[in-house]
Amino acid sequence: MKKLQMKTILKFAENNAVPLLFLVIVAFGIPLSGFSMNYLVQEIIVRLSRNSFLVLALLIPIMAGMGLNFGMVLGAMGGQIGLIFITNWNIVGLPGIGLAMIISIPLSIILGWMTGKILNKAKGREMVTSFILAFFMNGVYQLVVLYGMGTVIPISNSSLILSRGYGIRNTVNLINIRQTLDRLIPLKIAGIQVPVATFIVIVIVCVFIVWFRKTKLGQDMRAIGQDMGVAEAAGINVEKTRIIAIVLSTILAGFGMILYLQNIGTLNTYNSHEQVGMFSIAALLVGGASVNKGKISNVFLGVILFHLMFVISPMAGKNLIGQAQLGEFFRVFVSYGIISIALVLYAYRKLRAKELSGSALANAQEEK
Amino acid sequence: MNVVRKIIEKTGWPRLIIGLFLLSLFILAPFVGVKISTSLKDTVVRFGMNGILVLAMVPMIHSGCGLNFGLPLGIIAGLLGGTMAMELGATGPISFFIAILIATPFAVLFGWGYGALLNRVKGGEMMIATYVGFSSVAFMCMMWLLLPYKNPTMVWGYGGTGLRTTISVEGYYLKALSNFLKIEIGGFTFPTGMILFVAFLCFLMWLFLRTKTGTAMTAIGSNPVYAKASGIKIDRIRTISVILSTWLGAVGILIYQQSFGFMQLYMGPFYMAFPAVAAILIGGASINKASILNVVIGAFLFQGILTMTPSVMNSIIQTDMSEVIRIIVSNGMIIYALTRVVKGARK
Amino acid sequence: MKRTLIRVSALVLLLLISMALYYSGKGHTLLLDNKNIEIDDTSYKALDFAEVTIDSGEEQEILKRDRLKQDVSGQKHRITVVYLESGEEQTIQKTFKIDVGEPIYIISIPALIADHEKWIQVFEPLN
Amino acid sequence: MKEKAPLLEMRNITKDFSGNIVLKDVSFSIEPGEILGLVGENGAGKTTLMKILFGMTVIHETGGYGGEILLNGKPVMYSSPLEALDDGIGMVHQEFSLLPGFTATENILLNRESTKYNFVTELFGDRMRTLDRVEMKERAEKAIEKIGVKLDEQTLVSEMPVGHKQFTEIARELEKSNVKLLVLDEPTAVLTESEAEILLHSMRRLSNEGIAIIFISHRLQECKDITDKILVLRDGCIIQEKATSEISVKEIAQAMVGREIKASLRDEARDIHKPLLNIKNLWVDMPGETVRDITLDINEGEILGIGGLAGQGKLGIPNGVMGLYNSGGEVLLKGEPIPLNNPLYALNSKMAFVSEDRREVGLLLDEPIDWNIAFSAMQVQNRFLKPVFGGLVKLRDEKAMEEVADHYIETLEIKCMSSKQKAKELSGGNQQKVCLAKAFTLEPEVLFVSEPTRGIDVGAKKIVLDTLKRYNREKGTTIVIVSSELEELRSISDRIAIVDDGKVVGILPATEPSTAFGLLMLGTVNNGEAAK
Repeated sequence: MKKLQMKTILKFAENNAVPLLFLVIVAFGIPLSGFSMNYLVQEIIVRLSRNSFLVLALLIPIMAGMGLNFGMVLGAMGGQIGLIFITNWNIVGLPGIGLAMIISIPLSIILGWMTGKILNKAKGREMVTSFILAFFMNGVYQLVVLYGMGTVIPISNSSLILSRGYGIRNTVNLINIRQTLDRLIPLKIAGIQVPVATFIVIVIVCVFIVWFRKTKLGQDMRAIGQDMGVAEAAGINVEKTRIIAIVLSTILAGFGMILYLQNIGTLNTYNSHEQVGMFSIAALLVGGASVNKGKISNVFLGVILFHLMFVISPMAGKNLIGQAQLGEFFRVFVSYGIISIALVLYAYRKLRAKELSGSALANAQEEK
Repeated sequence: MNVVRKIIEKTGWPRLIIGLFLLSLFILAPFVGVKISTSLKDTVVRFGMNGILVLAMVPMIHSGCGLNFGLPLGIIAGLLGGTMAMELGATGPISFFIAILIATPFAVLFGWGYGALLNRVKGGEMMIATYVGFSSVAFMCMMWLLLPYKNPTMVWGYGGTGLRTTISVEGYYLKALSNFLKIEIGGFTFPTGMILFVAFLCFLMWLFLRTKTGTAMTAIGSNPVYAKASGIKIDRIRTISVILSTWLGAVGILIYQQSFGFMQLYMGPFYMAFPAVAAILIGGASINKASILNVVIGAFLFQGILTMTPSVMNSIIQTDMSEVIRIIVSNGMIIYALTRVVKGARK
Repeated sequence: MKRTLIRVSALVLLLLISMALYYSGKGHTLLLDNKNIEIDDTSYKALDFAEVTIDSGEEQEILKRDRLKQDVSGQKHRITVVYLESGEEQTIQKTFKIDVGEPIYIISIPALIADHEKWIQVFEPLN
Repeated sequence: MKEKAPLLEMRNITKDFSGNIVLKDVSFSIEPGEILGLVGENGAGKTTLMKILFGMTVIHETGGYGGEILLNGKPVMYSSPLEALDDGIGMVHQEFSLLPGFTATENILLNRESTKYNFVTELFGDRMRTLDRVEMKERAEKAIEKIGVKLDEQTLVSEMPVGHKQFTEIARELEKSNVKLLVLDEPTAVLTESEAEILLHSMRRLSNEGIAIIFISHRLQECKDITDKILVLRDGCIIQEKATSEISVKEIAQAMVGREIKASLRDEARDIHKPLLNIKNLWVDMPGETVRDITLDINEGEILGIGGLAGQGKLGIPNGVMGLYNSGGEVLLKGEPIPLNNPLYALNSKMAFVSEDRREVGLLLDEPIDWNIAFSAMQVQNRFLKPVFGGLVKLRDEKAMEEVADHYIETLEIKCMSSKQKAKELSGGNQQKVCLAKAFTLEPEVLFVSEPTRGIDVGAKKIVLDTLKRYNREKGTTIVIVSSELEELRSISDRIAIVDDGKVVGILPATEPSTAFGLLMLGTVNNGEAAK
């Protein structure tokens, strides 16, 4: 009986190794950093509201067996372009956020469709392709924003334009929509600000994803995720479904980016989107998801653990070695390291599963 | 008509477009007042600087490990070699060879571990290579801060600990190769030594690919099952290819530094794999086939674009669009290669 | 057929919503002036003191020769001015519409109280 | 309208793959509720016939077929299996096409789920309908009930025993509302005896309900037990079409292997007794060709044929001995143990192997012919290398490679432009010759040849077999040849071992009549004496 318990505990630990490891890091880091509990709770709530939506955008391609969507950066670009437009037009408050989202939809659909098409040509190499695609589109984005805006695309708001007369400035002040959603329904519990409205939006997305899994389309995606060949034989249009999965993810990423930036309040025109993909993926993986498995609970657990680590590591580094920079490097290292580990584990298990089938036969022979 | 189509198919549209683009830059250059001779000279220098980093792609492509996005690992070995050579007090051109000597064991060690990892993740090498590169760079960021370097030219002035982000190699191996047998033509120095060294390493690689081991490597990239059936220990050969690639990365960055004049630590090596990958693809390589010729052509074309675009574009539209063009050209080329269906090779 | 109709109307609805968002979210700046002013040869004297409220915002005090800046969004607004006239507190309230294409308007409180029709004007920056 | 048209009729079906005729004038019909047994050796054309019926893309890509298919008297021609499904023709494949992470219900109703309306469908189409789990459960239960088995419809496929997977797959076909004809491809091959019993039982039930079944099986006893009519295919022709009641198992077996070659074509039987290679209790984990327990002695200088039906493990033997698939057991060469799972050791011991999988294992498709021929010898025996720089390094000797390639191009009549032509540009027969040349270059003492004539034309077949024989006679090389074509084995081998279910079931001299081999192959000797 006891042995059995031991076994289940071990199994649990094995299956949740990454979140547990992070729990340990965080548990050691919190006292080292010297932050107060109040401060940390506030930070976590802010970061949950800021990042969860972006991370949620990753779930659908995972469901469709396309791995981690490094191409979500494209959606972020779409969202940013929406924000640039509303800032240019001086649309303020909630209508501004709403309009930016609406503008981002067609952009995301085009970008997502393109990504889907390309990924269909690179089956089995989706991740590295979407990863490079993000870089490639970053060039196109720069072409549009840095050279197209103010020349081909009219921008009337001179405060957006670089002094040379065209191109968007490196930072765009989003004062017009800054935290308007977060502060829509003010709530303060024990001195901690809770952005209720943002959380409502996040809950709506969660409900959408849960509902979506129950639709025919969601079922088809799950089928494709398991075996493209079988799904194809059953008459499911695999390529189209995969494109839809990426388009949905891109749209959600665009929305997520808008929510993220309305909380931050400034848009780094040429940098904001770059890191978003990596941090979102790292957060999801920290939450215990893997390349082919992702749940909503992974998202929230991941955001909490990953960002706790993020908040405390500079101070912990400073208090430990006297160098805050070390902590900063540490968190960069952890972000990349965690993705590496997840990718390695996934590829390794896939390879192992193939080889394991042999051992059954050997056992059968030995029993004779 | 058919011949034209066949040539286009064989070359591939992106390669063709890039080629035509470069050609048009050369044609346009005189009209907008850009001297072709200067650009060519710049191209030669940059070719020499980057050639070995591109060459580093070859062994892993041959052994079927795909494009070495994990090149930063090799670069780190080179940086360790360079910094340690300086720390040990080696000065002058000889310090270049000492740096290579010190970098070698690191490159072998890193390459061995990296190769062992890649052997366990067959089929997913490229993505993992990318992230191995990224995380090792991030890890070394911490190490550069912590390692007990003492040489005042390298260490932050105020703290006394931790290396600077940019370290000048002046007085050490600056132009160690470039100045060897250099030829001065009208204010421009042709870096004979560097080009010779690059050519020498290319020749060694050419020789290596013709040895028994090199042949086995090519066979693995072409068809690993065939290779296995012919009694080849695939994992071993793959590891050798990764070690070679890593070592070439280490040497490559040292050559780069001796010409450039500075050593860039911390996030410096982060994106260094991408231009090298793009260059060899532009040169005509695919994910599992590459030749020395691909390296030479690719490095030349790619560096040509990098030198020509800023000057020519700047003269035409008074804007420096080179950065954007570089991003689009290099990553576009990589995507193209990734989406090509590799026939007759591994699934 | 029915489906196409629904889809088209959904698209139209989306467009309408974006337009509504555009109009209602469009930001404008109102400059509230309490200065002596001369419009069409009639001069209006600045008030010593007034309290101004735009829509349901906060009450703002405005002294003589003051200019306040107020950001609003949307085109329909209400202005409430409370002032003293011969020792008695008077309240005057007006609703007004502004043009979506104009970013800045200037409101003259003396003219407003005098009920001159040009109490609100497009602000033309001096060049 | 003189009589009612049969449910399905295939008339004068003819098919060739680039000149290689695989089906010749095949006609048959099936009535509603009838069970038709389709038997034949591997390569007899059963699979191709079914592929034609379902309109698989591979048929269209290779130039279509001759003849016509009539369903209920109306000619039909399907461009994809999905169209056939729409007409009520279902197929259960040998390999499972099930999703492991889905429950039985989800698999049974894959892409035919019950759904409920919601408003979102108006905007984004019918795929936004939500699944109706309750109705799906009912439908799945009903389908399972039809077969008459106990199967929990909520179990994940990955957690099911093999038999249940098979039932799930059949249930999926049955669930299609209009299913009239069911094709079962070796459905009992993976089942235990009791499971097979249940399946046969449910097949009868289905036939009583008016569903016609085409039953493809190698278990002749089962065919005899269950079918109404038996169709024997051989070399693309129908050899026999008889009501089951009028034919015995032995007759079926005879019809399948049939064809007796003229004794004059065969050499005198040789008497060779000196053992060279001993295989003891070998198991090999080769997917689809599992070897369970093989003990076999191979004599020096003989040609040993290994025959058996596909999937029984005959291919696994050379692949296991040569270390290509994970294996265990004992292999002794001249009394010396050969470690398994070590291709290099096997090659060093002067053993060579020509794989049945030319494209995946046998060739470097992207490399020239001379590479393909010389590569193994270079790696294993350090040949084709020349020292340069005074012996400092050894490089490929391109000239020597070319010479050896030219030699084999001449002797084996490899049709190519030069020794520098890439292997992928050659035809199948010439590729096979390159594979043989590669093995010959190694100068082996024991040569394993696996399916040397598969997919190549008659002329090349003859050259390949003649070359092997000549090699054996001239150099005394021991050759182990594995093939599904019994007659080919009989024409070249001294002895033939028959493999069934991963075990050797008998070794006979090649001069024995082919029926003896046929019965061994079909496993009737062990469990079907009753047939006599």
